[in-house]
Amino acid sequence: MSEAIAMSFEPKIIAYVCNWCTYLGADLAGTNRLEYPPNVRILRLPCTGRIDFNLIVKAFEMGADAVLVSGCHPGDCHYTAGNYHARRRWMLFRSLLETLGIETERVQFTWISAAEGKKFQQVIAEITEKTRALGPYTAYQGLCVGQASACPEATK
Amino acid sequence: MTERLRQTARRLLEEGKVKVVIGYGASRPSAAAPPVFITRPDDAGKLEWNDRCFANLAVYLTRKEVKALGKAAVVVKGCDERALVVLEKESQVDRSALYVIGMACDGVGAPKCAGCQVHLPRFADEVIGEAAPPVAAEPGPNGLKRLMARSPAERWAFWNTEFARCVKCYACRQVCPLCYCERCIADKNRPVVIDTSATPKGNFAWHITRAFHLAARCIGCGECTRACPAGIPLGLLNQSLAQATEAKFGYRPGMDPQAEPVFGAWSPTDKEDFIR
Amino acid sequence: MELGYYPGCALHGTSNDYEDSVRACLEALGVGLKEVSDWICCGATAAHSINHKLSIALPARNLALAERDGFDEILAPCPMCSMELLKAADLMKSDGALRQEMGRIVELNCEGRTSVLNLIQVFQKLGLDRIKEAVRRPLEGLKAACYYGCLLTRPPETLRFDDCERPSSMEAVVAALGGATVEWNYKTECCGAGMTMANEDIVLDLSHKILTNAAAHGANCVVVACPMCHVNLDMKQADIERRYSVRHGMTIYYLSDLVGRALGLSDKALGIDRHFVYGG
Amino acid sequence: MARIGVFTCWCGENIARTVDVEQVAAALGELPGVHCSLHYKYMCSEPGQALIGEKIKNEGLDAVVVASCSPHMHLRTFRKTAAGAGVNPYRVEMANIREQCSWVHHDRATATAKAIDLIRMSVAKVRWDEPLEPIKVPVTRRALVVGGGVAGIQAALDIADGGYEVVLVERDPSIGGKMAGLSETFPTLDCSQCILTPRMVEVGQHPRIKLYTYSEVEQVEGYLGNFTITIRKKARYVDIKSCTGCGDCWNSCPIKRNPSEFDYGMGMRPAIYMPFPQAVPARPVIDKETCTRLKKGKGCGLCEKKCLTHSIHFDDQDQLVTEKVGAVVVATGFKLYSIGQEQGDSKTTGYGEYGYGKFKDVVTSLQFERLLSASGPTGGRVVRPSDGKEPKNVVFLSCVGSRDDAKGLPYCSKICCMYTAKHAMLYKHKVHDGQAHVFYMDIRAGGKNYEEFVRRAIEQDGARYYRGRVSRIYEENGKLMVRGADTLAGAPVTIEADLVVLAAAVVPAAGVRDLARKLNVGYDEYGFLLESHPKLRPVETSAAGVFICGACQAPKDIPEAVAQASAAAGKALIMFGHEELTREPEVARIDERNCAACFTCVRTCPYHAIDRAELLTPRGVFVKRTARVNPGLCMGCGTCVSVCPSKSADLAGFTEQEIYAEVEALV
Repeated sequence: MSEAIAMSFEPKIIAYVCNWCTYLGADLAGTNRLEYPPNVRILRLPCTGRIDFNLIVKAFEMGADAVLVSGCHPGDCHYTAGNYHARRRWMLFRSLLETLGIETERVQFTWISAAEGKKFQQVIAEITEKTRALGPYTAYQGLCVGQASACPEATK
Repeated sequence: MTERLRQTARRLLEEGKVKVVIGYGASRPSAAAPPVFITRPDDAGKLEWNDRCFANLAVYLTRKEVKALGKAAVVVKGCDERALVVLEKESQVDRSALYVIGMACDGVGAPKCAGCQVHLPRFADEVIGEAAPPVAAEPGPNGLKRLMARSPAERWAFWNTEFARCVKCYACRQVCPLCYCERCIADKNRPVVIDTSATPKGNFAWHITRAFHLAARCIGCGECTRACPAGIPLGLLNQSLAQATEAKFGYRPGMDPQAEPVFGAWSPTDKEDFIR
Repeated sequence: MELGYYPGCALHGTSNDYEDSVRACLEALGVGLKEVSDWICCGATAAHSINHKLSIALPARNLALAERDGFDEILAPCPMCSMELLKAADLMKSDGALRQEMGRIVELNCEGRTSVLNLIQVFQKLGLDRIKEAVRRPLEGLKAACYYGCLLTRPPETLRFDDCERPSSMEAVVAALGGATVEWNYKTECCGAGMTMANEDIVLDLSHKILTNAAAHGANCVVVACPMCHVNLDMKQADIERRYSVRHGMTIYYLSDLVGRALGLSDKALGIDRHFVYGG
Repeated sequence: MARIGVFTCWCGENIARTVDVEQVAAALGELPGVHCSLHYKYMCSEPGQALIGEKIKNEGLDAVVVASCSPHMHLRTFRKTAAGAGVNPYRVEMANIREQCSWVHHDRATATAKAIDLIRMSVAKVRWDEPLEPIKVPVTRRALVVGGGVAGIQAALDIADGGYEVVLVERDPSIGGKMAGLSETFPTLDCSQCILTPRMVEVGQHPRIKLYTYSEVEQVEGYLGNFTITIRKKARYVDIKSCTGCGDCWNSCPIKRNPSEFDYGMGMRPAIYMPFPQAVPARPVIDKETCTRLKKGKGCGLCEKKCLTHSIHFDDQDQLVTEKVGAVVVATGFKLYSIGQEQGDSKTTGYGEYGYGKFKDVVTSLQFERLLSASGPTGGRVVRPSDGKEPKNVVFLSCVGSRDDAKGLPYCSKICCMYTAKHAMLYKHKVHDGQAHVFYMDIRAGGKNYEEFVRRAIEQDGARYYRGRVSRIYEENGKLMVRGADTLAGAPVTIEADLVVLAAAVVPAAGVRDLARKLNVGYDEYGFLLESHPKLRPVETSAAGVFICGACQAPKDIPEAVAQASAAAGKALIMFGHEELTREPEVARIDERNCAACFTCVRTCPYHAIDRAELLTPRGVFVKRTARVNPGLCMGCGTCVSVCPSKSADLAGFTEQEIYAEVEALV
């Protein structure tokens, strides 16, 4: 990854976040005007429990260079146990990704509470720089050249 | 043992205890024994038992057509029986409405018996044959260890070449006793979660989903690997997940009927080091 | 049996009677004491009131010396010394960075493996029934008020010895010697400790209360296991009696004195004759 | 094809300063399905909302995307606006281009590009948003009140006076709780029995209050508006309908010497007893631990012989009764921190050094209340439990267990300073030549007339206050030597006391954690129940339809407990004001034809909202087994959707189709 490309490459990162903690943490970063790189697109879901492993695969299929999955700290879940279920899922899913040779550094899991605006800013800055260093995820995107979209009617 | 199996089958059918006995039939010397569904007592003679009885007959118990035949008896080896334990835990099989004929198995050959842990069925209604001397579970060519020794990029390349041969025939799904969904997620189109075409993208999506749907469930009976016409070592994915499940949750699917399944339950003390 | 021995400044100084008593009674029980070679001051209040690091380095060096001498157990009869040594030992075991730093300062490596015993623990280690058998002159007529003072059982999380509010380990020893003990309320009250020189009035007031309460509960002597308590209760007793115009006449024994007497040793050997209040 | 309207807001210049709103509106206008895309300075203002309404009507829109601030701010507002103009409120989405875009990115070009991306995501989602109708849930207009203390009584009376039936469940043989045991109450010194007993009688006689005493909540099923409560009526061995409360039984009972729970051991009671004279119901109960007949199964039975109305039945058994209610008010109150060594399940080490339990004359504040109380075991005479003499010096210790991180609990129990001052005052009124000594850290007297009350105790009644803690209490020739410090005088102080009263910390009542688990209500590390918002929703909980009031939520005095009780009653009455309750429709649902009935979702659901069910043909013929969501219970977390292998489960508002559309929009 030559230096020049690395500098001009703007990684595309999708963030699946839970509505009650991390989304509010992101809002708090906003109200405190904590600037962070614009490479992340946040997708709001009711709970980390709702974040399905297929969504992570679909994100890479759609050309994401990294995926962030974030929600309430264990014990804080608005629905008592969503994040606990999710944690179990990721513990096993991550070992499947490793077996397949998918770059697990491009999938990041964090807990960010509604009060951690600062942490949200740091996580976004970190994941952007790390992904910029990793470069575009051409390996996975190579699989998907010219494929039909998941929702036929959603013509571009 | 074959003779005793036939007598048992005839007795069960004559006494009307079961409506059908699911067992193995005759086959050419090198071919795998096909499944047979005996409904008349005097057909019991068609049942066979030899070292070509690879198939995991538990897969037929969840099929509508077999259920329509009424109460069934099924011939199981030790490894097949673990599938019954998982199926019962997932409410697919009512153990009280099933007569299990356990066969003392001394192995039907690698790769299926490579890591065999259960030679003698433990929960069968009747066991035919004595406890065979434990087959030396020789570790066999541990593909997974060799695969994991390689670098991620090499592994990625390995699976790219393997999945390139996948034609999406879904044999791996049809032969798996634990894949019993009416309409599989692969057949959904609003939205299309898994691209249906046999392209690299579609194949990766399908095999990731198939492997993860069996996470903490797969009992390692090896049928998927055996059934894949393209010879893709699918079992490696399930094996790596099985190892991870045991390492992280100390759970081995299908071994203990009382143990609580991994997914669906949670614990505040699950240990992990990658979530910051 | 051979035991490492850390006398501390008191036992080689103003309270050498305590050392004689400890050596004599342990010798009679077949326990040899071997001083930790080249031991230094444990720091006591002087150190930990001005510099935390100093108050660890001093005992750490003593522990390192004990380790070098190969003792895995040492007796420190003075409660202040045993408390400082135990505190340092805990820190050496738990705080790696501190261990390295102390190693550099005292130029000796100290892992804090040595366990530090006070006098009562040594008797418990020998076994009270063994001591009971060795008794030749049971202490009839003795009605002792066992006085623990402030440091023998505190701070509880470091000492981990007896119940810091209502201790009873000395009573058990005295009972094994055939003596009687009284239930009284000033077991763990302060005697004025280091104020002996700095502010005598406090010592006189507090020690007076202790002696009064002991007498009120029918004690005919007070038993201690700490050189400083002995100094305040014994040496200062005359001043107390003058100040409060009262007659205490309370004999103050070290626990080792009573053990020695019960084993038949003479008062001279035990250094009892050198006490200020000594009825003979 | 959807007819979508995109409305981009300037938010004054919060958005417009870094996001080119014209370019955004223009770009969005070209998206297929977007029929109108405009921008306006203040979308959430009156004219802004009117603009949306007008565009919906003129352009015939059926879906709306508002690109402005966070949905947590105005999603509800814009959904109401759209609904007003005929668009289903759940086909309204918001793109957060302020907090998550204009406020955090300052480069105009990238901020504008990101804003467009975010709005394209919302448009893709809204295109697939299904119209949803709020879920209607019938309401059983009856309330359950757990706990018959002053808070429970107040809540029950308010709801009953509001015209609805109340089921009041009290664990002890009589209602009245801790307040019934008090002497007089601060700051007005009016006698607690005089102000509480009439309310207790009112509860006993209220036509719409069904009173279950000596009973506990065994099980709770159901959900908001439709709870099924199983109540265990403990065997009382006395038929309270036929019994007249004449007292022949408890006067004749030979087993006299049992420590009375109501008097906290200060007085004794027979095996068959009525807790206190003003009890409601004024009926006795037999204690099966001490009654020889019940212990041995035969013998004695004197009370049965004496009873003219034959109301005593030794063969009485616990009974399980079910009640259907729509709302639950928890008012289980408090108990005192146990000062001795054993601390039950908490990890504190107690206060052995105060000698509580070892010295008879060291008592807790509630025990002292019984000594002060006219209906108490000593008829209101303050005496030493050891020798019955009148104490001339009484020492009161504040903060025993409270505000103590090392050995006790870190929080302040709020009411002890006030009742300690009251104790000192009442003691002086009863023992004129007596002297009260109080050890305190800080006086907390923040209520109405509270500070004046404490000043009176000090200035008029001569209570001596020492600012410091007590280190040890020991007994010396019949006297209790209390050794403490007087930090203001800078000297240690020792008081020869005849009696010592410990103001122990307030902790939740025993068993509240089990009750909380049954009701799906959270609780903190001490067992106090968790309100859903400390300031804005103090009497509501995370479990819809379950309210809390009184000391079960946190230590508080009678005025606050009563005020919270009325607040909780108010919340219940709001619920009962509607025929039906509406719930957010964003709940899960299961395609029952496709469900493989593996029931992993049933195990996963934290709210037990998914049951095992059977799919039947319209004529009731069994087709297959399936999982089924109870829309009343489902809170919409969606965990079931991701654990469902065949994706038969889906979550309205965040369906698979909607979410994948959003991801797709990001190519």
